[in-house]
Amino acid sequence: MRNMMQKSALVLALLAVVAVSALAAGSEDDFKAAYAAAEAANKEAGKLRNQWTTTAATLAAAKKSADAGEFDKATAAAKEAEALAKASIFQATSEKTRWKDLEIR
Amino acid sequence: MKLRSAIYLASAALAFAALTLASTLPSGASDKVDPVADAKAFQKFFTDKFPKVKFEDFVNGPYSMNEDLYRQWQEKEQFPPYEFSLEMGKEMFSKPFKSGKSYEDCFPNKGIGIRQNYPYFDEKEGKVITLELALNRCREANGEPPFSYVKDEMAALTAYMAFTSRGKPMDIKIPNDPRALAAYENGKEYFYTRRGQFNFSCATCHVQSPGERIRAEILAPALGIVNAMPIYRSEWSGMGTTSRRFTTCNSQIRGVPMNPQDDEYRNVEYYLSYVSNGLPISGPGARP
Amino acid sequence: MTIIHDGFSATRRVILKGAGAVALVGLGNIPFSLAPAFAAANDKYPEAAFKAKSEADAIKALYGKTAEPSDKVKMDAPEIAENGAVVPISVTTTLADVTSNSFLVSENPVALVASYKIPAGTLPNVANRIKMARTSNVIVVVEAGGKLYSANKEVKVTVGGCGG
Amino acid sequence: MASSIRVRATASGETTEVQALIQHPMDSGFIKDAKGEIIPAHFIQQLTFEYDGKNVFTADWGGGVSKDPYVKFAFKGGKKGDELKVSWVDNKGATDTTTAKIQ
Repeated sequence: MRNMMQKSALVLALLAVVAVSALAAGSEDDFKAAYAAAEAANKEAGKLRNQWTTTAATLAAAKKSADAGEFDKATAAAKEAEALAKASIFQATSEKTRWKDLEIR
Repeated sequence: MKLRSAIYLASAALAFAALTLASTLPSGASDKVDPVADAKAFQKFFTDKFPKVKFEDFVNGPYSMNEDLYRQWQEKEQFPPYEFSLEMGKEMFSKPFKSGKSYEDCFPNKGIGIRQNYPYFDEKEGKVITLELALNRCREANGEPPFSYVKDEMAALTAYMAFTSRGKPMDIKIPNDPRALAAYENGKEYFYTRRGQFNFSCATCHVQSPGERIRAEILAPALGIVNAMPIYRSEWSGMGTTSRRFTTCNSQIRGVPMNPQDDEYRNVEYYLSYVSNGLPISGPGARP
Repeated sequence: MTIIHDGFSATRRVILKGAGAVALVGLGNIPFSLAPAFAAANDKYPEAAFKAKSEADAIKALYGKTAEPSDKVKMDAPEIAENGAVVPISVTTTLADVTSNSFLVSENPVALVASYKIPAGTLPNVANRIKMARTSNVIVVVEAGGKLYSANKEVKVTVGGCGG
Repeated sequence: MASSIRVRATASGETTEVQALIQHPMDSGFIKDAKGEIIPAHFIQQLTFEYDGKNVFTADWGGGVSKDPYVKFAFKGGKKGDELKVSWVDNKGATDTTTAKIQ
């Protein structure tokens, strides 16, 4: 498939982003910022009626790590949750027109 | 945790990539809403895809798709597991509320043999009214607290009402009201819209892959799927309503479900029921 | 005597069965009219058999002997169970003088699922619905004329339903 | 309260076919609930069918029988209108009995 390269490139790029952010030294402030951003994105997904259960689960995991004082882990999870929420927003937005391609007619 | 995150992320990224690429495809959609043509095309799609399945058999879900399953189902139907729920519904239905009235007073023909007309579009309210919603409204109008939409009493009541309509063809009408057409179209959109982290729409499973296995389950065709509601699912070890089916489908694809009887669910039930017009009511049903 | 598991009832049962076997040898055939009395003496719930983990132990606890495969025992079971929580299984047999039928699932935490006592005048065919934890051999044992006959079949379970 | 036992007994020719469905959780004692706690064993141990004062069938059950258990058998004899008595007892000592007319 011609889009194979493009697809895997995207996966790699996204994974790299997370790897880098996970390496960065985490503080409580970093976590709070990342968590707030993730929550905001998830809220937006909610407005579009398209939240993912995994976003909520990852947010909960982030909070749990933060409560245990593991801010590195918590920040990484919050960023992951934000990525998930953003993907769900993207999905909802693009499906606004794209659903028609699947329709039986 | 590390591995799990990587998997989540990879799947999110994949969904992303797939979406980005696919969204550049030309859209063949026309904008006119034509329910009559929709229903015709919808039914033709399934009868063409499964030429061996008799039209009225589509209401039997996965059992219509697989012989070994069909036999197990017939064995179960000798003394079906929904029997207790059905009896409970029958008893409840004519029992008076504190107000002195009963469910019978809330429905045309005392509620007997009318299930095939639900959901309907209420032109006064401008919204779709499902059977489950009508039942809870009946309770509230008589000073009774509403039931949970997903199982137990609600399943028992709808099981009884479906039973009294068994064999009657689904008969959903779309009045000449732009709001009714909009509700129908919105239901259709919900049905075909991919959601959840798995990036699945209702159609992904129930239009593109009925008869195939997803994990361990054999998927039911969308055609006639609502005609069998409510259902006793062995997986649930109990009864579930249309609301339960919608919400669990959504969570299975890792989407956060709406609340039962939210507009989207009412509309998708309206759409699905309309395109199943002509197929007999077979509820209550039994499912794996 | 065979290995006896915990519980007084099991001990009593095994001994009774032994007596039955002796009578069989001595008289050639148990007189018809005695059969209900024999069944009645056995109406205690076989506690120990329902605690045995393996099908072999369960059969021993229940009958005090082992079963031989027989093509006269026919089991009807699905190839793939639609759900392990509800697996319809039935047995029919052409064997004469059937006194009991038992259903066992090797991979269940407790192998013995159900045991049916068949008094004289009741047909030896039984259908029921059972739970299966996972893909497993299902064994049906038929006790006829004091001997044990069995049939088995593998039933695939994709959705486990032990207790569902 | 309605009986937990549903019976269909049909006489045809020389035999009567009996089907019974019973409302019972049949908890095996090996399953955990949503909170991860073991659901204690709770299942019917013995189910008996009596016709004309005589036992015609006894089921000894463990926790491996499906929820809302079902059984089918047939016995020789039995006439339309005659009664069949069905009783069960579970591992907690609960019981139920019903009488069904042969159809």
